[in-house]
Amino acid sequence: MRYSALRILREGLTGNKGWKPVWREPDPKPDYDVIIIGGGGHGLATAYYLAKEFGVRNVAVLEKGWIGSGNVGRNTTIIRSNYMLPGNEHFYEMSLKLWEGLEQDFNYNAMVSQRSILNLFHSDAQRDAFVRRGNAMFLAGADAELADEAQLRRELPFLDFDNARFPIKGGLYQRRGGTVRHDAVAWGYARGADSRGVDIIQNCEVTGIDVENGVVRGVQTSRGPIRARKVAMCVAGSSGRVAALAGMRLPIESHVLQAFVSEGLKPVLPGVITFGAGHFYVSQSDKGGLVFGGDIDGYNTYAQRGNLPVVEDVAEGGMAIMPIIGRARLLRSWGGVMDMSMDGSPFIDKTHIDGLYFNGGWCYGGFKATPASGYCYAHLLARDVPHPVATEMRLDRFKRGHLIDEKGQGNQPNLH
Amino acid sequence: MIINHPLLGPRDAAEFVYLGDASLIDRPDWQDPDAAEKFYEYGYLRDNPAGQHQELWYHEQGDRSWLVVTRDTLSHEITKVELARDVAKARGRDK
Amino acid sequence: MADYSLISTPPLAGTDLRFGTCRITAPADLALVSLALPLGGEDAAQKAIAKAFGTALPDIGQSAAASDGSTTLLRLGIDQGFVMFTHATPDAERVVAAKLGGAAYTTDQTDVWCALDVTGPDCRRALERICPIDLHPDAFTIGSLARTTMEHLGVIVIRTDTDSFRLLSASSSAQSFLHAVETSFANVM
Amino acid sequence: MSQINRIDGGQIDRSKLLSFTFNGREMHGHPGDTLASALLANGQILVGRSFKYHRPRGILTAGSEEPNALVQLRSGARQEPNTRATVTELFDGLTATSQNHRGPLEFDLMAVTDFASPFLSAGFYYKTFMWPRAFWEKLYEPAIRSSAGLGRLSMQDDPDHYDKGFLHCDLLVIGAGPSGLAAALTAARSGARVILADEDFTPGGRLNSETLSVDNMAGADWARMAVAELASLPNVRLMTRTTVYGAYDHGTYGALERCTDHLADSGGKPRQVLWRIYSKRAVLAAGATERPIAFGNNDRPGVMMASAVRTYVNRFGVAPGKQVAVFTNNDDGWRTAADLAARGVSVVAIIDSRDKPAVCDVPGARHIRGAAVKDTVGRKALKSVTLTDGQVIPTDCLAVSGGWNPNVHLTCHQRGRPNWRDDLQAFVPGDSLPVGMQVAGAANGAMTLGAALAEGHAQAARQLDALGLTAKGSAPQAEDEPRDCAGFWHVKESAKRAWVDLQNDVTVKDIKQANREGFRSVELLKRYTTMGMATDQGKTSNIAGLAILAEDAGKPIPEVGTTIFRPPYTPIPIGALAGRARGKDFRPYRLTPSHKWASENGATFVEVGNWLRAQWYARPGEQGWRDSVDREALQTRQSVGICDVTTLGKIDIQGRDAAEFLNRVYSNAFLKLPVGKVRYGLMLREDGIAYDDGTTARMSENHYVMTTTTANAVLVFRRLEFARQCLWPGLDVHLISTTDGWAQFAVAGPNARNLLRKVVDEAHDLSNEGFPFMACGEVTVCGGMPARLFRISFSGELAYEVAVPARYGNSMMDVLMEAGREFDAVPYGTEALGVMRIEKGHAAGNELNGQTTALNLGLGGMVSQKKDCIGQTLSKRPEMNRDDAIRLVGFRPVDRSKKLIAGSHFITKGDEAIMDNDQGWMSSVAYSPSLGHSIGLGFIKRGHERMGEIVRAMSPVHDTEMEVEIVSAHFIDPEGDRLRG
Repeated sequence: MRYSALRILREGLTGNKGWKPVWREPDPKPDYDVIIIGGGGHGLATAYYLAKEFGVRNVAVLEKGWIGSGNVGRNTTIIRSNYMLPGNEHFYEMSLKLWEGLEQDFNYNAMVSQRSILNLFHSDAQRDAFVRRGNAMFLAGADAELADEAQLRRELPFLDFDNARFPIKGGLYQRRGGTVRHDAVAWGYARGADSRGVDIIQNCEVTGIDVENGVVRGVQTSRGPIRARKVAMCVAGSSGRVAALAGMRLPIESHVLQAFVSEGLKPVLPGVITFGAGHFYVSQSDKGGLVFGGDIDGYNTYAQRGNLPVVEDVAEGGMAIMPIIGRARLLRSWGGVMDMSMDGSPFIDKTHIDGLYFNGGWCYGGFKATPASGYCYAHLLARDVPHPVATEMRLDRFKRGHLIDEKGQGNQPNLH
Repeated sequence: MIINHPLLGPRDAAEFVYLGDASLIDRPDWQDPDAAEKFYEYGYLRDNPAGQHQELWYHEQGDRSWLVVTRDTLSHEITKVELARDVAKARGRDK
Repeated sequence: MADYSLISTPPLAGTDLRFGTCRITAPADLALVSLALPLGGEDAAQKAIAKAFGTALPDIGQSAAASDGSTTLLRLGIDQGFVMFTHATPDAERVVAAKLGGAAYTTDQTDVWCALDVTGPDCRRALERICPIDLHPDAFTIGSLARTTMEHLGVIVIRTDTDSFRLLSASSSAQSFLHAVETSFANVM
Repeated sequence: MSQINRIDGGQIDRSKLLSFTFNGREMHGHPGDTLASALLANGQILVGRSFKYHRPRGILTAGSEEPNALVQLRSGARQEPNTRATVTELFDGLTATSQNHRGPLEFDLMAVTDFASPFLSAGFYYKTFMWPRAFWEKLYEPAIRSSAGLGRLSMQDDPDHYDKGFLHCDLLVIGAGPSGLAAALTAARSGARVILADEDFTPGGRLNSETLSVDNMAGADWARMAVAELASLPNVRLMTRTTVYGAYDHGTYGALERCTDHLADSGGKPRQVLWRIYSKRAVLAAGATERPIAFGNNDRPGVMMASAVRTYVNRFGVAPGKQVAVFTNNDDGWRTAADLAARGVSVVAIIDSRDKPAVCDVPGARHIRGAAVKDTVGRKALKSVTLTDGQVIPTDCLAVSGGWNPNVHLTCHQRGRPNWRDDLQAFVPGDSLPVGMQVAGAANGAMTLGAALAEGHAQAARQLDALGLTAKGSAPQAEDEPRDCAGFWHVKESAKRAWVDLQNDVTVKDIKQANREGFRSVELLKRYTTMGMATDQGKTSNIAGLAILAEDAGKPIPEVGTTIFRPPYTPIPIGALAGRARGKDFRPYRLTPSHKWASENGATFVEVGNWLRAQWYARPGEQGWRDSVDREALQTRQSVGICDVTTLGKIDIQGRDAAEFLNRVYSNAFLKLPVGKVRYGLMLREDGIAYDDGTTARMSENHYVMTTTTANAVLVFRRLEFARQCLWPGLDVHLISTTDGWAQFAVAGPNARNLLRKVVDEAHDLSNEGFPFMACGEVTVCGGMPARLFRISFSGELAYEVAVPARYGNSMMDVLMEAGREFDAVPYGTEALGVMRIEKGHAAGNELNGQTTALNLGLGGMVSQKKDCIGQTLSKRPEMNRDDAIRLVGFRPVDRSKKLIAGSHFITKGDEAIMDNDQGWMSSVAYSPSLGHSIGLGFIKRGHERMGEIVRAMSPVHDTEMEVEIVSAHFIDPEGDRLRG
């Protein structure tokens, strides 16, 4: 069923009774060409691109709960490609370009809204680092704009310019950055994959990975065994648990990132704003809620919840940068489990087991990567070679000493 | 979270700084023939269990002791708190 | 050589604030010297300390007055304590080192810290606004101490009497520290 | 008398009249009123508009679960959007306005959306607004955004201030209703330290709204007595206006106390206090929330919760209607009818969905059995209801009771899931409660007063037992009222839209459509329809919504499950969560010892971490900062300059094994550093990346003083403690920070020795032989003042650092300047310091950025291969030692008049300017007054082999590029003659 204004009109006039399921609810078949473990944004995107771009349609996406129940359903919806290092920037810029055409591509309005992202800086050293970053973005074909304090005063008069502990000296914009209605991304990809023959199987937990003589044969699930030529892990947040089924230790720790939304307000913020001297970033959803967050809690956890110190730290950052939000109320807080990798950058790679693939380590930045991650993972699964923009996202890079460490924090995941 | 410090009693985890898996105590020998591999595993690979986890916390806003905390990463329940120096010594790091 | 002389200007000198029946003052000429117990030499150090001050280095989280009452020993960690006494000249470390004869490592901490004495019946109600430690008299008896954090500042809090506390914090952030303590009293009084 | 709906009775103080305005209309109420009760008293039925369809909305509830009656409270900078009228205490002078409408509340222009509702069904926006692509951001989205949202921020800084605090207790009792009061009394009488917190301004919970008796007294009187007893006990802290909003790990709870919100003026005190409560045990006695029933046009103003109607009548002395009808599926709804009748309010009918006899006798009311309301009439105020059998009943207030949902929220904050109880037709707390928590009363499914009181007592006794205390006293006594309830969620006969989420306009049809489209998990339902995502977090809608989903999907309710309950229980102002940390108080300031001197001598300060440092010292006549900085750098190189360098971290290291320890934490050798000498040291992270650099001085055999960079002082200390305690606990080494203890000054320049000669006491030999480069020692200055002297140089000049106890630091700055007068000594700030270090090619924060190795920095030789040190092994990994690795070198513009830009990227001449050809970047730049042009440090591939090459330095963010020449990073005195002189 193609979605359009006309379709809405027709359905509206007939009591909205003609809408069809957005995806089927098939039972698992005995075997597939590719099994994707994880029905989150990345897994569904992988299935979508496998079917659409690489002609691989005998695919199952196995989801333990409901689709989109992982981090695609609990992030702060930001998209951007303001990275600096070659191993990252091409990839994220490809992702941003895919976002820009996504809705027409999969005929679903995910509300891709390029209302800009701004990273504030507060010292000369931070400015220098942002200039370096902005220039790297340009060299990779992305957009960047350096704004001085005077420009920001004009554009964002509500920031605390005059009484701030760490004065705002300027910022780096990426005007093409912005936000996307996160759940809709999962639904749009699911719909697109399903319509191309992919089986999306919810409430199907993978409990084992079958390996014979170093070759993957399929998976054991809560709905019985399923055979497959290739098995693709795509479970960021639970990577440690799923990889353990194949006996793998990963350069990843699981951490919780809390996120927050305020009550609905009439428009306050034009785009995404990130506070460089505190731990705070914020945007406003189309519904009017201020969506904000900060640092991860910082300790290993698989519990999708955090603790008070970080809640307060984030609010402090918010009040320090924009004291107009003092009387806005926090409505809801939640936590998502992050695959925090050892250099803050992800993995899209084969494993030491033939036919078993790994996609994870997205830290708190996986949402914006969804289209490119799906595309590149599909490329790897279909052709067994990495996509040109994802050649560095290898599991063995630490052994080789090739780090993709944007923040320069080293092998301590909770600092990335 | 509350960490029941073995010397000071219960303290808010906000007083502490977290480092990571207590395997970081087991720094390999630089002269081991497999030193490169062992340091790579030491530095980069983690069990990252969903369950009992031994981990290092530093009481920075307190007595400056490093602790090994045994905590469940699913429930956050803490079952044991030890001084890291005692753990390190017990693991033979007395040199 | 020209005659130059240096004038002492400790950061909180002269502080004397009143909030109802409560008072915030900065003790004058407070000297602090840290003690570190040598590994393997803990017993010898303890003996030397007991001999020098007439009292043993107390348990962690406790303070003890020296036999002559002029000095207080604070036990901050497993191998660390502070000697706190009134002493105007900048040689406190030498004074303590001389008493211990090398049995413990000593470091002058006088200028690392600034101090505030807070007294009065509403002290606890005010400190409740910044101090995460339970200062209930049953939980934090006279002589108890704790090193913790208040308003992003490291602080050592010592109960000196039923309604009296001494607070030590880093000297460089003395003004922010005073502001934090003062605001707490202003907010509850 | 404007309070047309005021009746006798209630807990309001009629002796005082309070004035307030709603949408500019002046009204009156009394102390004890909420804004909602006062609005009702004044006959204001229409109070707001819904989110999506802008439907007229009236007051639904009398508590914090209110979805409809949201107002903008106060005005000016204190304007507070989305404020629930139902929990806003009335004060004299209160102003409130309705929100989310264009034009007057009564004639909202946006109400046209209601007519388009067939086309705005669940998820309609995902299916359209896609063409043409550019229209989304330019047209559709702005339109959606401006009509979305509810209230408005003032866009001014919040003028109020907030505080935080920490509380400790044996037992935290959450909720001061009957079970909470019973629990608190039992615990308090037993000597436990008790905190009793309640969100209301009058403790008592439902006792204040009911006509039930406890211990043979009126319930409200009993509550007052209990509160008085608790207030008299020293071991009890009674906190009203305090919402415990979140249950966190290990017995930690978040609570918000509203201190001055009920006052016209805060009197300068904090508006609210955010408490972190550390409890050994907790009893959750949060009560229950009555739920509506969905039927056609059930959203009209005048349709209210039955319990709320009872509250307004009993507690506030307000009759929400003149001819009230009751629609119920349970016995409790009958009490509303009975109470109203007893107070003389006319009850026209009791419509009970169950076909069972009357629960009690209600004079004047028709009992209509086995029927339901299927539609209502009255756009801005209810006029009549239509029943399933077609009969129309005129009424201006329909009291609806769909049963009660226990407030299980806090039991689920740690991911516990509630259990379904068929007998209650409700979810009750599950088996996995937060550690230390027990639940009592209605929150636990004890739905009658007698049971709630008994359970409050029993749960307190259980917790006391766990605390090692013995419970004293017995449970207060009350009768158990009838409480039968049917599972009846919506009226199937309704053809009209039936609302489930009143604020977000989610109807039964939307839920059915979501199910049809495959959004069958309750979480997907929520996300697709937005049910339960409004400001009330679905307190009145979620359970009904999932029950309807279950019915539509043919599943039992427990199989559908609930969405996740997340903190906060009720919304918390962001200002309160931040507390005092805003503006200048966001983080503490650290001041250098010479701060006062600097501020009196023209310094401009800069934030360096938490430190404020002098950036430069302007002199009269200087046109800009460059004038000052150039002068300071030049004068230092020509004569002598003085800089407060106290901010560098100082760590006192003592112990028999201190040398061995240093040898393991620094990459270069430290075992053989003689006493009286300083050595430059490089520290790596264990992953082989350069971490920090500084100097360490050996003061005596077992005593070292280490300096770190300002930025890393705390981090290096932490890492050293890790090495000491976790890696090598067998070493005798002790660490203590002395950063703040010593005021340390760099005295640099050809006249540095001459200047210091005047300050350092004569006994000390400062000659080049007596105190050579890299010497250190304890000295005295100014006639006996103990000091430390280090002959180290960051500027590349003959230089010393001299340290005195910090309390003498301000005076020391004075003395040094006075002694330097004959040399025209200058104080210099961080800018000149930076200029001089770039001139000397020293790496600083921009180079030690956590991404660079010793090799990259040109310090590869400092990583000893003869010993172990932190980072040694991993620094040898192949890709960190590539031939084409970046190297730190110097740069100068080919056109010397040009200004280099830090952050520029290098492209080899002739190559296309794309990332694949990126050769490196410029890390630091400065104008060198000594050289008369701009200079820079930067990393470029194989830089050390490319001296003299000209490359492009590109800064597209500045829309500029220039040619630069690769040169040695040592711009000045490359041989280092000056610093050894």
